[in-house]
Amino acid sequence: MQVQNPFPLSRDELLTVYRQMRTIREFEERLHIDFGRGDIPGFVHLYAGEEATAAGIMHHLNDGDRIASTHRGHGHCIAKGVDVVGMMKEIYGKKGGSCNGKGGSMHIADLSRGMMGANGILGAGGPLICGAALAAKYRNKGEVGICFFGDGASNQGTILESMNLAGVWNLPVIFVVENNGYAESTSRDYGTAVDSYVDRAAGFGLPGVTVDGTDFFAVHEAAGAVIKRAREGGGPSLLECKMVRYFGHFEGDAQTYRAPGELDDIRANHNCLKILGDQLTAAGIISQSELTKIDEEVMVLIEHSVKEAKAAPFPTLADLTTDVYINY
Amino acid sequence: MQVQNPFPLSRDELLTVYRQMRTIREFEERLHIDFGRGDIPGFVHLYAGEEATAAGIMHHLNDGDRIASTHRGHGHCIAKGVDVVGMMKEIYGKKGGSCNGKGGSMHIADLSRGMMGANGILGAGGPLICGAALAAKYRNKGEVGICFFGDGASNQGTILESMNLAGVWNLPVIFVVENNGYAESTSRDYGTAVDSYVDRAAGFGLPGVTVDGTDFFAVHEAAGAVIKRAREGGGPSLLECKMVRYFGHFEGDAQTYRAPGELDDIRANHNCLKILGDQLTAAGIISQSELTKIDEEVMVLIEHSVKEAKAAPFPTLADLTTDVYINY
Amino acid sequence: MARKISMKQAVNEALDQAMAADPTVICMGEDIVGGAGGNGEMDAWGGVLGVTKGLYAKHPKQMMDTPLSESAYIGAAIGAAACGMRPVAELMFIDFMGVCFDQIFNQAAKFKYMFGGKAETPVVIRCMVGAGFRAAAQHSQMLTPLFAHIPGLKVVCPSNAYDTKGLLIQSIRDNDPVIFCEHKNLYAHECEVPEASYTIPFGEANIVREGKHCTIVTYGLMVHRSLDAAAVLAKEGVEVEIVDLRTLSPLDMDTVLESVTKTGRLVCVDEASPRCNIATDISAQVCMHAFGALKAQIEMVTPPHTPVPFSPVLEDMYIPSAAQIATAVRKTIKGSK
Amino acid sequence: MARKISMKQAVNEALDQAMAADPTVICMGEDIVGGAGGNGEMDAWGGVLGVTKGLYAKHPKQMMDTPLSESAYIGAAIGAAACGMRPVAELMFIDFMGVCFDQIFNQAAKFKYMFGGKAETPVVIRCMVGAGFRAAAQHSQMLTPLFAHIPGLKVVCPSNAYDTKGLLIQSIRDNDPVIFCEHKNLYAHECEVPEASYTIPFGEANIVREGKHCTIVTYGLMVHRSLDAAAVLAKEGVEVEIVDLRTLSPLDMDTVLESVTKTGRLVCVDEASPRCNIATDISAQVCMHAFGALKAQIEMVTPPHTPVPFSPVLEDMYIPSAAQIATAVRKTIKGSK
Ligand SMILES: Cc1ncc(C[n+]2csc(CCOP(=O)(O)OP(=O)(O)O)c2C)c(N)n1
Ligand SMILES: Cc1ncc(C[n+]2csc(CCOP(=O)(O)OP(=O)(O)O)c2C)c(N)n1
Ligand SMILES: [Mg+2]
Ligand SMILES: [Mg+2]
Repeated sequence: MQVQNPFPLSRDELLTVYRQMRTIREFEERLHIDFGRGDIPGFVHLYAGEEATAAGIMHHLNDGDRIASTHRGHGHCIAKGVDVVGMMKEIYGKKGGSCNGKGGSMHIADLSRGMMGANGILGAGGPLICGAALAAKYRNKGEVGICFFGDGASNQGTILESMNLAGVWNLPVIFVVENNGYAESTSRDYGTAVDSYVDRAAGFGLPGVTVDGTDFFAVHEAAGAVIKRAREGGGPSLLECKMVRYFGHFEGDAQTYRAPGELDDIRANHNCLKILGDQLTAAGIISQSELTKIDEEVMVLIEHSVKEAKAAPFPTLADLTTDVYINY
Repeated sequence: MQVQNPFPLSRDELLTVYRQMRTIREFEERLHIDFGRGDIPGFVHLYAGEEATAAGIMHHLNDGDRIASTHRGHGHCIAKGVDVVGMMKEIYGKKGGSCNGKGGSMHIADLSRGMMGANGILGAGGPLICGAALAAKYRNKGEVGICFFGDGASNQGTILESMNLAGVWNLPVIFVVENNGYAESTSRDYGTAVDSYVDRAAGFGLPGVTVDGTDFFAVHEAAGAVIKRAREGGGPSLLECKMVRYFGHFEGDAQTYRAPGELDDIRANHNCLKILGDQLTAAGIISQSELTKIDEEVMVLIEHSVKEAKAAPFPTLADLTTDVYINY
Repeated sequence: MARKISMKQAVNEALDQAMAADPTVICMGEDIVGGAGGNGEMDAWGGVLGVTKGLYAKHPKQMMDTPLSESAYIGAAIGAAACGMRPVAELMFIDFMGVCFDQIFNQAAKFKYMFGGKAETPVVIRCMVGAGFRAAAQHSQMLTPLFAHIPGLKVVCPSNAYDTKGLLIQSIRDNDPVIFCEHKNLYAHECEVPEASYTIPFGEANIVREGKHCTIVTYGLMVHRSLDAAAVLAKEGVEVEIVDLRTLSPLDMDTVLESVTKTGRLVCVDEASPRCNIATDISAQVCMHAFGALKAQIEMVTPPHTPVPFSPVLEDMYIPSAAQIATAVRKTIKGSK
Repeated sequence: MARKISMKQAVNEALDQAMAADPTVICMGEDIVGGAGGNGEMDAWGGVLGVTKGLYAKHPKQMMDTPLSESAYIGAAIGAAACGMRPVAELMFIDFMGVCFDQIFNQAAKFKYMFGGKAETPVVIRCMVGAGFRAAAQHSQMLTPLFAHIPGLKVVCPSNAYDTKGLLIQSIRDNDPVIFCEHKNLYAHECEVPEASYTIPFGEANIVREGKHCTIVTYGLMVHRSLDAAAVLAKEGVEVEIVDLRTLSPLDMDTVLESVTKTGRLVCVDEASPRCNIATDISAQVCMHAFGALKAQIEMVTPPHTPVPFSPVLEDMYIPSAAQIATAVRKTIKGSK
């Protein structure tokens, strides 16, 4: 018996999306473990819990569409098609990593996939994506730019100025607020003086919409509309995705600022992967065993990436002083 | 026969306000002439045409209330009680000027009068006034801070961040947009992506109100309400004053970006001094001859200030290296 | 004074004592308390590395968390300073100066001069500096030269817990704007520190090791690398004198010149990028004012002219090492006029 | 090439020719066109001092006015550069760098390195520098050292119209981020400039006067003050060699070292504040790499460690004068080992 697909994506696409979200999840869960073991140097900010937003938006994009990411960039990278093994090598500081070990977790980029870089400076992606969108306007092929930023970063002057600039120049940019309720340990409600990001957007003449960022289909639909609008010359808009973060702000954060039980509730009731899996199986178009098979394949991929990362050589003295300039 | 005073200010206060506005006007008209003669060095931005806003707001303030001003600061200074002779000397770069000749037109300050400085950096006053207001909160005497900025500067990150900060800390700050329609030669409508500053304010959770900045009584009333609110702990708000600028962006600007006839219309129909004078005489509480007498006295004061400024000595080599640090 | 505490604790204690002594001292920064607006613990963080932990409990009115808007709150600290407060604002990493530099260098630094002397801006801006934390290009910079360049600013960069406490209390009492640089790789470093409040004056360098063959001028973490180098050199019979500048603006050139006059040789060690840095500054001033005393070329030891790399192996090569410093000393000792 | 044009015209012509040659070259800045959104003339300003006047008429699609948001549009220029354009963004006065420095030093400058070599950011940031315009403390700074300090940036500061045109076209064609500094007090200065497009390579200093007794190393307006000093000194029998650096990063140390090796004496002249500036940089490098050639101390001539004062009399005392330069030369000539 043929089951009707109630979703706006084909069965294959749905499997791909699920795989992508699971890949992000496993990538992050694994980093969490390996960081705890002391294998991983530096500051590491994990995207686990927020996968539906990256996947829901990136499903609409091609390599010619640019994204500017944040300090919490692994999910954006994977959803934008950056090679997972290269990423893992990068996080381990190895040669052959996405940035040859020079950037690390906070600076993974792949311009060939339209990924303009994770960024260690809050809000810095706002101006940069305006530039990408301006270039797109000159090329006139309907490409768009997406600027990701957190609820905390929403109060950086760069983001605010960029919303105005995007309006003034009518740029094909989507400002995506990833509202996970916290900036480090500080509640969103403390740091942001306005309740609704839709009002914030209106202050710059931008249409805004809020969605449940843990619901892939909600994000996918809302993003589809604003991206279509931007591609057609309708200009910038803002998309707020309400979401949850599974791990601490960075690895090592004990999260004592959360209410008792908050994390348990998040993992039990706001697990975007489980939500998607349930939606797919409930509709009867994908079976649990198919999902489990994907889960297993992803585990293999992540295990492989860690092995590769550990085996890869470190950069050498010769690498220290290259890549500063194109010529000098 | 006793005439009823229909205004919220006493007759004496009204005379003082008129004198203040006339002083600003004559100060600026005179600078315009003297700049044309080559007497005055540097960049000079004149406030003529915008007097009602400075006067309408400053009438509510005491020395303990702080203002942060702009590059176009002469009017704010005079309305806040800064000595006119000291100002003129400063603009001439002379010893005994408000800043002993070290600051010039763009940096006149008098902290003893709560005037925290004209500022050569657009938007820089936003953060500074938040600090002044924070200090006021600690002192707990009901003092407020006023941040002046232009329609152009309204798009600086510093101003935008400050609106949010003022909201987060519930600071007694009024953000005053002096909307004269232009930033240098660029129309407000080009540079600011939102139509209404009330919407802009709402984007930061701030109440906002727009008034005719050329009508002293309109400004006075609106400012009174938001200042009272701030004094009583009600927090920040935004006040947009729509106004006109008589002279070029700075002296030397030919204003070819204006529509033909625009300036004539401004001077004929949007002259805030004439509007105030007409309101006062029409109400019958002050006669035209009284106003004319004030006009004449102001002329004498300005003439005097110019004479003093020209006669004052220049600073000397010894002054060059003082006042950098308190001790070093 | 047998008590040893870490540099991290020294910062905490200095802030604690300064706030206790003066209610106009207020601290502000991102998550310097932590947990604001939430339903969990307050004081949940005490700063990103826990440096200010516990201060909120003692001084709840003087500890303020901020939105993530450095321009606004650093500028607010400056504005409050001009209105009678003594704010200590934390710029988490000095690398973030790019989003708020105007308030520091065009406002705070210039008020007094622009206003003809009629302003005081007693603000302190605390920030973490330096490499070695595997924090990559945007969280590992030294950047002290950018601030030392600016007239009107004072710049402090201590190398140990004792200096940290005394210099931070002095910074807070000082009436000029101060950039207070804390090396994140020295936070754990311990030494003896008096419990009572004390100050160390600005512009007084510290000779941390006496010697007669060569002077090393440095500051911050590089003091320790230089000491390591000196220990190696001593075995070769080379006695190095090490000057820890402590404050980079004002600068104690008297001590530097005196030492170079004695030793005749100079190595300047700076963790900042090589161009227009503190090392070039000291070299140039010595070459101008004590040229006659120089027996050989002045050597500089700095990182290469590159951003700070992430990979631990690269970062370790990036940061000047004791070996590089020792090599530089040997070079100038071999050198002659 | 008998045609003389001003430095202002040279900038205009370079932009004109670069835009004509390459449609990916776009210019953006505040009022660089002027009149946008209004009912009067378009192209009403052509920049605050009229430097870009007329370019809009010729290249309407390549000339963009911006809101007053330096972070946003300078950053947009950088982002566009990373996506295939060659933007030339105008930061009206270099003094405004404080509101947008992050985009320049943490983004543009570091992309290539942080991303492991896989990025190009061919952006040019044009800005006015320098004192003498009676524009006071926030519109008169040099600030070149702050940019030269940063690995990943190139910094150019021409002293005449010929160099301006060639270096600006080179800056636009260059694939790294370039800070292009135009001295506002040189805009009116004229010299012979070819009409056709040409480039001057980076890292090649120019010997603007040959001499054998002392080398002066400088750039920008100070080249002219140094020439004036040289003319006075020549009457005293002192022949000065003047090296105009032209690009501050990269730096042509070969030419500097060669000249100092020949003359044995060095004066560094810099209009930037004295601490950690270009003068200290050159002095230190010479003292390290050509110590043996030095016959006397290196002198530096800079303004005092103060903000730029407004009053014309003070500002004139602030800016290094030909007399001060001549005095410095005489001092080093009298000096000895
Ligand atoms: C300009 C700047 N200020 C401060 C920081 C330090 N910092 C890094 S992440 C972070 C919190 C960000 O919160 P949010 O924007 O909500 O993103 P989330 O971490 O929740 O994804 C802070 C304060 C920074 N990296 N850059
Ligand atoms: C950060 C910064 N950018 C640019 C400038 C140059 N500038 C000075 S005034 C001005 C226009 C300001 O327009 P607006 O804010 O509307 O004030 P108005 O001049 O109309 O009073 C500009 C661009 C500056 N001083 N500071
Ligand atoms: Mg968040
Ligand atoms: Mg305006």
